[in-house]
Amino acid sequence: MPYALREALAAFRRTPVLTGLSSAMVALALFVTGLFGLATHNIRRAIEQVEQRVEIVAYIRDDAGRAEVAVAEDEIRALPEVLEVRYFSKDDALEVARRELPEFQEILAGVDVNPLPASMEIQLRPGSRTQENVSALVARMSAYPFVEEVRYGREWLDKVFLMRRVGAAAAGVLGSGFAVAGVLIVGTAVRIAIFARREEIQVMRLVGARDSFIRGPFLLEGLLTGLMGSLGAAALTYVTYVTVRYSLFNVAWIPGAWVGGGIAVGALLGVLASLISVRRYLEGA
Amino acid sequence: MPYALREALAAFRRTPVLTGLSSAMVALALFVTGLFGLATHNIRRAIEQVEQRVEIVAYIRDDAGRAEVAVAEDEIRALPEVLEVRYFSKDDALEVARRELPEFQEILAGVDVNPLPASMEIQLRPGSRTQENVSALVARMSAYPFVEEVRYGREWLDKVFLMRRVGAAAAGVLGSGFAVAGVLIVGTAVRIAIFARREEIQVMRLVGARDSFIRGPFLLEGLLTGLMGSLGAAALTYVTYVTVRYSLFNVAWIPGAWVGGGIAVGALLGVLASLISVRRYLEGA
Amino acid sequence: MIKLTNVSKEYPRRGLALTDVSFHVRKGEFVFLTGHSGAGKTSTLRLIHMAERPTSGEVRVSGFSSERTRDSEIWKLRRKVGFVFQDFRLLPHRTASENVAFALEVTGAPRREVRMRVQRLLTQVGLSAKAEAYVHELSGGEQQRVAIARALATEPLVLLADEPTGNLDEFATRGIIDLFRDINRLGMVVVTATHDLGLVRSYPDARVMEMKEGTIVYDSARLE
Amino acid sequence: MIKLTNVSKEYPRRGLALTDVSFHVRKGEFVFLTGHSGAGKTSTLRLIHMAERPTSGEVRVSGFSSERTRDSEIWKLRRKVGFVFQDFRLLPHRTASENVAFALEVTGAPRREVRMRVQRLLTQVGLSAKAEAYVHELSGGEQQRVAIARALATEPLVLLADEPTGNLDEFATRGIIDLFRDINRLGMVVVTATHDLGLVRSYPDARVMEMKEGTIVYDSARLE
Ligand SMILES: Nc1ncnc2c1ncn2[C@@H]1O[C@H](COP(=O)(O)OP(=O)(O)OP(=O)(O)O)[C@@H](O)[C@H]1O
Ligand SMILES: Nc1ncnc2c1ncn2[C@@H]1O[C@H](COP(=O)(O)OP(=O)(O)OP(=O)(O)O)[C@@H](O)[C@H]1O
Ligand SMILES: [Mg+2]
Ligand SMILES: [Mg+2]
Repeated sequence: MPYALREALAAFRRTPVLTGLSSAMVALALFVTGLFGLATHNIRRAIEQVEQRVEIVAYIRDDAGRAEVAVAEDEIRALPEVLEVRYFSKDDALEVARRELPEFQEILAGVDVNPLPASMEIQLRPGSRTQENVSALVARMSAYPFVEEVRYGREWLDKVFLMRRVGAAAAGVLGSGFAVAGVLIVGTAVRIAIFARREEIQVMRLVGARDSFIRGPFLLEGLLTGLMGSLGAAALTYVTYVTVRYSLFNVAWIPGAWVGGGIAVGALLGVLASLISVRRYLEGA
Repeated sequence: MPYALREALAAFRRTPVLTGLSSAMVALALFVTGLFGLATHNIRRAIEQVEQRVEIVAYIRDDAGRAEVAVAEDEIRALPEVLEVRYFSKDDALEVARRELPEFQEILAGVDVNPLPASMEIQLRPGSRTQENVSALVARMSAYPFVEEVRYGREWLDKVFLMRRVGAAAAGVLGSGFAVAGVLIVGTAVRIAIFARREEIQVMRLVGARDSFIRGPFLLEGLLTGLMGSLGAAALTYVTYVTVRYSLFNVAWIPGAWVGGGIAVGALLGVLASLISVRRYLEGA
Repeated sequence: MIKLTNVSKEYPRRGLALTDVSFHVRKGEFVFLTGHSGAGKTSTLRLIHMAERPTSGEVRVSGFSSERTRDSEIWKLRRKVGFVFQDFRLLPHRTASENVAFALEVTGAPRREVRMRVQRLLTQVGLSAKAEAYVHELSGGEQQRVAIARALATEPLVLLADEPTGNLDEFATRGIIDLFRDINRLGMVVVTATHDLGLVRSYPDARVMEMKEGTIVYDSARLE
Repeated sequence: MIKLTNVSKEYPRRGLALTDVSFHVRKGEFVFLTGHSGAGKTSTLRLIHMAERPTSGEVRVSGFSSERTRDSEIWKLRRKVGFVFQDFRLLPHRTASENVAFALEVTGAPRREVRMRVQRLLTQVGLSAKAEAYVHELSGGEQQRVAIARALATEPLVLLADEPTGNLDEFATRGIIDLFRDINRLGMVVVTATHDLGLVRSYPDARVMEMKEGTIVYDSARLE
């Protein structure tokens, strides 16, 4: 085993309190980020589910020919951003109205021609539910001569889009706040731990150690502290996830890439913080 | 100035790096909690705004006497949980329907008797918008002989209540996660700082200092570190709040009591962590 | 004043450091404790100071017994027993006078008195010029003298001095030991651990105890 | 080998610690540096070790000049100059042999060789039995001998020993100084700062330099 690694591992044996506390601190700092990741990921999923209901409804003139509508239906269905197109005849519409609008039942019963129009309902693909796509499709539909009016729940949809923007902004602000705080906490923890060992660093210099030789074990120690802390954070987050899932409500686990990224970041931070601190104490003595 | 305070202040002069890093750590840990508080408070406010729209609508028989309805209206208005009661006549209803349901315009135009019922809309007071209150009020309204049907947007309202529960649970889980992590980070930071001074503690004992005498300055130092950290956290949170408010979207500042509570908690934690650590090193030597 | 009865001390990984040590030092005595490096001098002094407890046997110091004194009461003993540590044990980041003052502040002495006493003590050990120097700004011998001044600060009944002149020149050494003698004449028991046999010889009326491998092999008081 | 030319050293808050010190120590010399506590012995050795830079004047050691050697190069000098620190400066939480081994590991010596050399060195200073004891488990004199073994580990060209026998008894002291003499005969320059005039007198062929208030007031080499 090379010297640096041997020494780095020995540090955990020599000052278990110090290295234990620092790893715990790293774990807690990243746990905060992990919790936030869990929350963000699930909020994002929830918004996506709401967005699924984005649909555009084109009301069709009573005098439109069924064939002409069917052609348009196929055209629309072929568009890359469209997920699904469904046709509702005038009878379908009456059925739905009867079921869903009981207060008009009497009126509708008393009328002998069906006053409701046929319609076409279009759903967009998950990645394509943007405001631009919706507007473009609405314009395209309106252009068909047999279309009387196009509706797409403008108000509601605008709210969903706003929600998405606010959500993204909030996640951005909170996320970067948490991330910065986490990074600084990790860095500070490692730096305090090295502060407690500054005299050792100075003795090493006095005995003829090159800076790179001294730095090696400390960097590795930072790496290990960061790594242990990140793994601890991942474990803590997972325990929280499982607890919430089985006792409160159904949440989804963070994507694996986030977890991996978080662990890598923790380890990297440990190294960086060590580097900064060790350099500081190498400049003395 | 008493000895303990003098010594505690001197610690900041003697080991500025150590005390600076610890305070910074406390600030960051509580900043995380502050950010979370900011988010929670604003989400809660948003849900409250949605809840404001909780209303119960009682449709009134066409054969009901206006006087009898007016009496009921006053009775309802007198209930403590009720904020407002508004009466809509049959004509008002027709007006609204014409405006808001264009696809039925033709039908409604063709009918010569107004098929829409009069109604009474009831809003609850902010604190009283619970599922129980709504159910009770619905039951009470249904009991009036002139009431044909009571509606209260059951589905939508259930969603709001669900949202509130989920929000509260999420805030609970995340909040306690963040709080626990914050508490532990603060504690660990102070403990590492005291670890770096454990030899000093032992020397003090060897020179004849009572434990309480040694503890005093360390507890005060913990208090000051916690206090400085909390104030730093409050400042960081406020800066974030101002930044978000002027560059992204309108958010509300956390209630003063939360801020005060957070600062008190930070200070208290500093003291507690010192207490635990100092005791630990007092047991040695 | 100090009485060790069949005291043994065993360290966890290292076996017996002291084996069956017994001696009695009475009020007013001036004792040199000698012996090779590793003989057990420091261990003996630490037992008297109750920084360690004996593995077996009893240590009694000025009414405190190692068997009955609770950890939380040891501070009372420490105020009666001054200790010049072999490795000084000064508080870092503090000045010479702050270090000496600390031993007095601990007892709740009023600040004015503390100031006066500290000044007098530093003058006695020849350091008045360095009162405001921080510990890391002092030479080895200067640090040692701060440690001596601190041990004397509370006017203890017993002074335990562990190699108190290892970093001092002959002249300063005589000054310090003469100071110890003077205070000893006022009643303070002094136990000085030292390797410096020349020093021991120059105080022929002092009691001398020699240790070897954790036992007392010679005690001039027992010959009388 | 060591040449100081008009060296002065001023500490920030404390004024001049050394004033216009000049001397030249040649290959093979054995030097005692004496002087009262605070005279400037440690300061002089630290300048030679380049742990401090002179405020004015030049220090030259084995081809390294205090004026030209960069901080990042000092490690090269340190491997040629062994230093026994007055306060030992051992690495805490490590055993005696780990401390000695460290000075060799630093140079990239193969592990087997390190092990063998460490064992030989500890035997030479009389500590082979304590090789696996942690620093805090060693007595004062034992720690000092670990520091000595470490300073000799790299077979330096120059040995700076600051009060290397302050915690050792007469017998151990002679053993250590004789060890220094033996290695000195093989070519190593030895500069020992000490207060122990008895020791100095017992090596009449050694060069003696005496310091007082930051200057060299006596140099036996200059009398010849
Ligand atoms: N904490 C400890 N753990 C284990 N062994 C110890 C401990 N302290 C001392 N020893 C051992 O006990 C023996 C006696 O040590 P002590 O410090 O009493 O010697 P000493 O007479 O003071 O020596 P010196 O003159 O070198 O200071 C030594 O062999 C030492 O290694
Ligand atoms: N870092 C420093 N800052 C300020 N003053 C210092 C510093 N180091 C040493 N001094 C002062 O310089 C003078 C010489 O110190 P030095 O350590 O060289 O003495 P010394 O001859 O080794 O004494 P001793 O025999 O007591 O070890 C002393 O008065 C000391 O207080
Ligand atoms: Mg000793
Ligand atoms: Mg010195």
